[in-house]
Amino acid sequence: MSVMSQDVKVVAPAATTREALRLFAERRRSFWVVLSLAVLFTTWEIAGRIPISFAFPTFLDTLAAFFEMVGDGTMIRAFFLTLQPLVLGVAVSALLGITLGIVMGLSDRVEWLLAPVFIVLQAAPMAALVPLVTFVYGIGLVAKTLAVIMLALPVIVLNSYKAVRHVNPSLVDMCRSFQGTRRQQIFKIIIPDASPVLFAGLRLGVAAGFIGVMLAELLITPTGIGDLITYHRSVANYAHMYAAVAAIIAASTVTLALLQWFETNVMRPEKRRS
Amino acid sequence: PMRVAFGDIATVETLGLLIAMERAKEQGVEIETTFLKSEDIAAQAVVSGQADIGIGGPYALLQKVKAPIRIFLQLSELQMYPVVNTEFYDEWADLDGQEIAVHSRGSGTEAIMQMMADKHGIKYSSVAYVPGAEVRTGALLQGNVKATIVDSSGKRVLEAEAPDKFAFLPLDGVEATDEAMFANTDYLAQNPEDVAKLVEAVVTTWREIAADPTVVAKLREQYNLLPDATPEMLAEIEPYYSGMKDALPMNGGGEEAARSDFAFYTASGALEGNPEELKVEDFWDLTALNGVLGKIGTQ
Amino acid sequence: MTLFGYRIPMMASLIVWALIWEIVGQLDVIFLIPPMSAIIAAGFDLVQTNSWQNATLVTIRSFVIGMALAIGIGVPLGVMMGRVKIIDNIFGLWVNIFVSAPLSALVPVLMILFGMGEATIVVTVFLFAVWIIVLDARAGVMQVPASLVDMARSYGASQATIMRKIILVSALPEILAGIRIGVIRGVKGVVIGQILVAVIGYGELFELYSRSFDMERFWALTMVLFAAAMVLSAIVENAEKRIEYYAGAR
Amino acid sequence: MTVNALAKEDFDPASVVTHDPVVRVEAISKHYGSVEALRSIDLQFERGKLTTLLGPSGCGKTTLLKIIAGLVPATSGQIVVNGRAVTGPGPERAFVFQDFALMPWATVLRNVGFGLELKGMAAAERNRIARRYIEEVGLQGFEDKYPHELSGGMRQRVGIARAFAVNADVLLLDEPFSAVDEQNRRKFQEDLLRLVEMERKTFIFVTHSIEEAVYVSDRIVLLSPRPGRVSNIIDPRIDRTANPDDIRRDPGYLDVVEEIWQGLRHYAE
Amino acid sequence: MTVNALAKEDFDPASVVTHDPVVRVEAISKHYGSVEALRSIDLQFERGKLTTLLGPSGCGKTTLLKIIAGLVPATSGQIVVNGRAVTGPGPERAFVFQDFALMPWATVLRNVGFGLELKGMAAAERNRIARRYIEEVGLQGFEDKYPHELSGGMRQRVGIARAFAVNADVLLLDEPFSAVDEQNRRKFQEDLLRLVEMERKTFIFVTHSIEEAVYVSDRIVLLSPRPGRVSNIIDPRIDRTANPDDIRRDPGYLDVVEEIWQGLRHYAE
Ligand SMILES: Nc1ncnc2c1ncn2[C@@H]1O[C@H](COP(=O)(O)OP(=O)(O)OP(=O)(O)O)[C@@H](O)[C@H]1O
Ligand SMILES: Nc1ncnc2c1ncn2[C@@H]1O[C@H](COP(=O)(O)OP(=O)(O)OP(=O)(O)O)[C@@H](O)[C@H]1O
Ligand SMILES: [Mg+2]
Ligand SMILES: [Mg+2]
Repeated sequence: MSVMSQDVKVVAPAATTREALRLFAERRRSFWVVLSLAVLFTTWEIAGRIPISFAFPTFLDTLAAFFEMVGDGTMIRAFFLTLQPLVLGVAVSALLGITLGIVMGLSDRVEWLLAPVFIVLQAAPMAALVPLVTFVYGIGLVAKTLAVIMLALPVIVLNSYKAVRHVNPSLVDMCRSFQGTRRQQIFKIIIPDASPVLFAGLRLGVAAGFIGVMLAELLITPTGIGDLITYHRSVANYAHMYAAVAAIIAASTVTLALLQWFETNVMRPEKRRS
Repeated sequence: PMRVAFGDIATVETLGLLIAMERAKEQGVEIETTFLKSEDIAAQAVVSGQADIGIGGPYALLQKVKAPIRIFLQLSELQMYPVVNTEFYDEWADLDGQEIAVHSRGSGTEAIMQMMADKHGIKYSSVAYVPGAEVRTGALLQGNVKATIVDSSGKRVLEAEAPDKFAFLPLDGVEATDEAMFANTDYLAQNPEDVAKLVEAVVTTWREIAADPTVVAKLREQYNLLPDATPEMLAEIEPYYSGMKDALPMNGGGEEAARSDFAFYTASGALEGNPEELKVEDFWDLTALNGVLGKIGTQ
Repeated sequence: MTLFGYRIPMMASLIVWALIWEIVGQLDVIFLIPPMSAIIAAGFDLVQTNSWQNATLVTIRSFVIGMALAIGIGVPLGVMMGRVKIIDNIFGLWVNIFVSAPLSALVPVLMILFGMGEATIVVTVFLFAVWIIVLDARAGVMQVPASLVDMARSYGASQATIMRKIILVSALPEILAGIRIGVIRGVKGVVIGQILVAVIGYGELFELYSRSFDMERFWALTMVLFAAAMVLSAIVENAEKRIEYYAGAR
Repeated sequence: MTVNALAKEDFDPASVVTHDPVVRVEAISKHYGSVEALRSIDLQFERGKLTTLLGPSGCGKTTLLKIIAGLVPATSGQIVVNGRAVTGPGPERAFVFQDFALMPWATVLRNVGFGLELKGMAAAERNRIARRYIEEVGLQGFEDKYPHELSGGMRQRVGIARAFAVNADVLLLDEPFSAVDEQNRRKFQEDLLRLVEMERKTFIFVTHSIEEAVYVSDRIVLLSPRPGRVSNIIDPRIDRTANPDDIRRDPGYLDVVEEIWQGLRHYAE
Repeated sequence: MTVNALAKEDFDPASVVTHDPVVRVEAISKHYGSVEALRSIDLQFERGKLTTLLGPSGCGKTTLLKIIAGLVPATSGQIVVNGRAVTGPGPERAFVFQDFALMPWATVLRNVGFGLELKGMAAAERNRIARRYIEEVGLQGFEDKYPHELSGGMRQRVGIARAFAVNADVLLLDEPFSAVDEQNRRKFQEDLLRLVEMERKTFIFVTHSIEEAVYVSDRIVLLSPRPGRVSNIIDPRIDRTANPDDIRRDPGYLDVVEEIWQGLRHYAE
């Protein structure tokens, strides 16, 4: 047998540099995050300076407006007001939604009766209905909470329902084969096994809740962040308005990222494939 | 063309203005109208140059915005009626420490309520913002709001639906702009004829309506405005304009209106500074209005 | 559910709900809920009005343009993200933020950038729909079995051929699923845009009817919209099913 | 080493004499909607013996096992266990699942004790028992691990320990080794033989592998393709005292494998 | 029947004489980042012979096969096929995938003709060729079915037909039968032997099953655990003229199986 190629491939230095760059580009996600943020903010700043419109503030103005509002407490108060209906609404949706979803998952009759309603509600543009809430529940916290529930509940119900329907059937069989009662089956097998998906549904519900609370504050009555947006728009403080918009988007992003982190690190859905 | 941004959807209440615009069109002004969700969006449209003329009461904005915007015509005076649910309150003093609802932050409705509170030495626990007089009227009827301020059609609805349930609180000596037309100074300078035709159309129409409120319904048919209006809406026209008669300025507002606005809005907090020191030319552009009044005379 | 041995299709329960609605409406419990029959009658009236037809035209136009943009940009971007790590790194963060961000808060800003008219609505539709399309296209491409790509390579396929004959076809079910969800979100976007921004199209009608307490027409309009959302998603779902049939048990 | 193989045509299930039938399958048929999965199956299973169900894919092995377990109702016929007709799962039968069916959120200890937990046994007592069986299957030291931290083979041992812990008379094993790789499988087969030896229980075992069936079984029931019927019953009678490697090359063993292979070969595509 | 098994320590790959090396693997090493998958592999593969790569999981069998196929670049060393160094996939080599790699959206006919389609062959011509190979693997009548309508075994035959259709010299098969059930697997092994016999091609085959390797191979290359090195080369030299069933019980065959089993056993957990 001829051993004719002991040669290790000689790689040109240029190629190595390029390779190293490529590897860097592929591995360092944070680099790209920072870079794309920088590009965005610079474009924003430049566009604001041209200006493309009198109603378009620069990035730095917006940042200043943000710190001003944080400094004088208006931003914190606004978040306090906005979070009330959001937290309440999500909590109610979670309790009600998970219960309904589980019942739908367990009972064919309830599924038949309720599933189509929630499928329609989830697919439908509920925003159109938000103003109606005012007629019945007025303009206070109840109305806004209701708006949050209208958006968050269908998502949570449908996900919980799916979670229960997708419980590993052989675990259920296992429980039955050890003569587990229906109650034991539900509480010891179905709910624990469904919990990662239940939680994922909850996260989607929170995302929908943020949309709901913003709709409520923009459509029902301006309070909290919605008030900052409308008020500053009405008095032409556009930088403040932008800061408020950016703040609520950032808040929802951070909240959802935390929930996602919790989901992947604590619920560990990937480890559940035994 | 002249791009006009309304701060509201087209309803019976906008009919007068729509008629005036039809007339301006007859005079050869090309007009494009957009109906926006709220006054502040209309104002924003003018600020950012997406509309030429806006409709609303933008005093606060005029003082703050970097773009040069001026009012050139008053469309209506505030004609608002503070109202309370008699189950709970009977007079201004009862509202001390209570919640009220007004149109929006910095709006005329808030200004009125605030001024009356000062006058009667009371303080509200909180002020809720409920845009739309109809919405507040509805909320009153539903019992979701116990004290608020409504417009003339709201007043009529309340009187018709539940005559004994609500009391209108006295309000004296308030005179201020409810709605006005405003535009970018560049636009006003560049299109003086068009603006003049529009101003003339509005002022003459207003005078016609004030003389005979029934004319609105006839003109609606003539110009085929609001073609899909329901019978209930049509029935609203006559009473609404009868009620509006006094709120329609016969002479387009002008300096006089500006002065009372300064007093009113500084008191309400929408404008900053001393009302005496505010300059009319910082807020109003009177060129078109004075030209038109010179032509058709004042009443 | 089965009753007396017959399988009753699930959506049939909506009929039950409609009946309950009718009864509640007839009992005149609350003005918000007029009888279903009155709503349906109002619906027939509604579709004959000029304002409805115009609003529908405007709405459909904004929706179609917005969706076309969302698909035209979203699918290629998603495919690229699935194939090229660097592009994934650049856009991944943004796509993930915006897919679940409260975009309704962004609408006021859009108005400033895109004006008061249709453009803003189109952009709203686009923003509501595009992210999920990108994500699903990306997921579809990422889960193309590596062995299929290897297979094509081993028979000497070029990158372009692999893209055309393997990756796009293989990712088609996910791409369609993304488009289906995108369509649903797009309908939400067109409504939210129209209500929040410029009062045009259905936004104007909603505002008008709810202000004049014309609940029959209000609900008729709502149901038209709901039905449109359901029908659109059913159409895409149907396409999806046919693809899945071929894709079989992947 | 004798092979008791009856030709298909003159095979009569009633003629097979059994000594101590713990489980009797009597005229069991099963339809899934319009699919006929099993057609009148009659079988008896003896205490202390391991019986294997063998047959082509889809012939109804899993279905029969689940009917015996009481997890799936038969369309007609009945199952009698220890003289009593089966109406559902019972404490005298335990099932070992092909996919292990371990609760991913529970430790090995809790998984093994789960059958006892469902019976309402106090924690201390059930942990004691669970530990004993964990040791018996050779997993001591892994009590506090979670299923995802174990290899496929170890997971299946947890499943087996759980089934043993409830001290059932009858153990039903559905392809327990199919998810375990070839080289570990052999080890498992030997473990299984040891367990059959030690505990006087009735094992009913499903597998696809002819060699595995012949190697571990006291009796092999061959099923025909759908609708599943008993097509043959074979008693390998292998001398378990011999060294495993010798068994695998014993001509008798090879003959049985060969015979079954010939019987099944025409079912293969 | 002689077994050419060399003790690990004194094994020298260069000493293995081959007659007509179609494929030469020369000093191939492979690193995946910091993972060393293969360490200086030297091998030669002859025309008309089937060589099996056997070794514990993760030892680099698939990696080596893919390097030969040109699908994965080696870190160092080279592959020479028909005297030419490999730089990428080529028409003289065809790969058969463990998961079949069939396009689920295409019919059997299109799947089989896909290699030809990529070469730009006209539809009529390539369908003609595809039909011929579909027949050869015994799938006539299934031309218009989709993969999901076929069983695992039938799917793999489609994969094999596709590889044959391009008429490559070298066939690379990565655990082609692992997703096929035991009973069909035997048939396949016999089919494979028939194909090796009929077509004068070079087969490089990967499997986990010792029996399968011994049964089908002319030569078995044993790889050590990661980093994969050649730990032994065994030529089973089995008399293929004998009846398959006799082969499986031949003591020579069983000895080789046993020997390999002993060699690999200490790698099992
Ligand atoms: N829940 C079910 N609904 C409908 N048909 C079913 C169901 N379970 C099994 N079947 C059908 O019944 C037949 C027997 O299935 P079963 O799973 O018992 O076979 P098996 O012998 O265990 O097969 P395998 O060897 O593949 O595990 C198959 O044709 C299958 O398609
Ligand atoms: N793309 C890859 N990136 C990083 N490591 C890899 C990659 N592919 C394989 N490896 C590693 O290289 C080693 C050899 O892998 P390979 O798949 O060739 O093994 P194998 O012998 O085919 O294993 P099996 O018998 O399980 O199929 C393994 O340790 C594996 O983890
Ligand atoms: Mg089975
Ligand atoms: Mg491999």
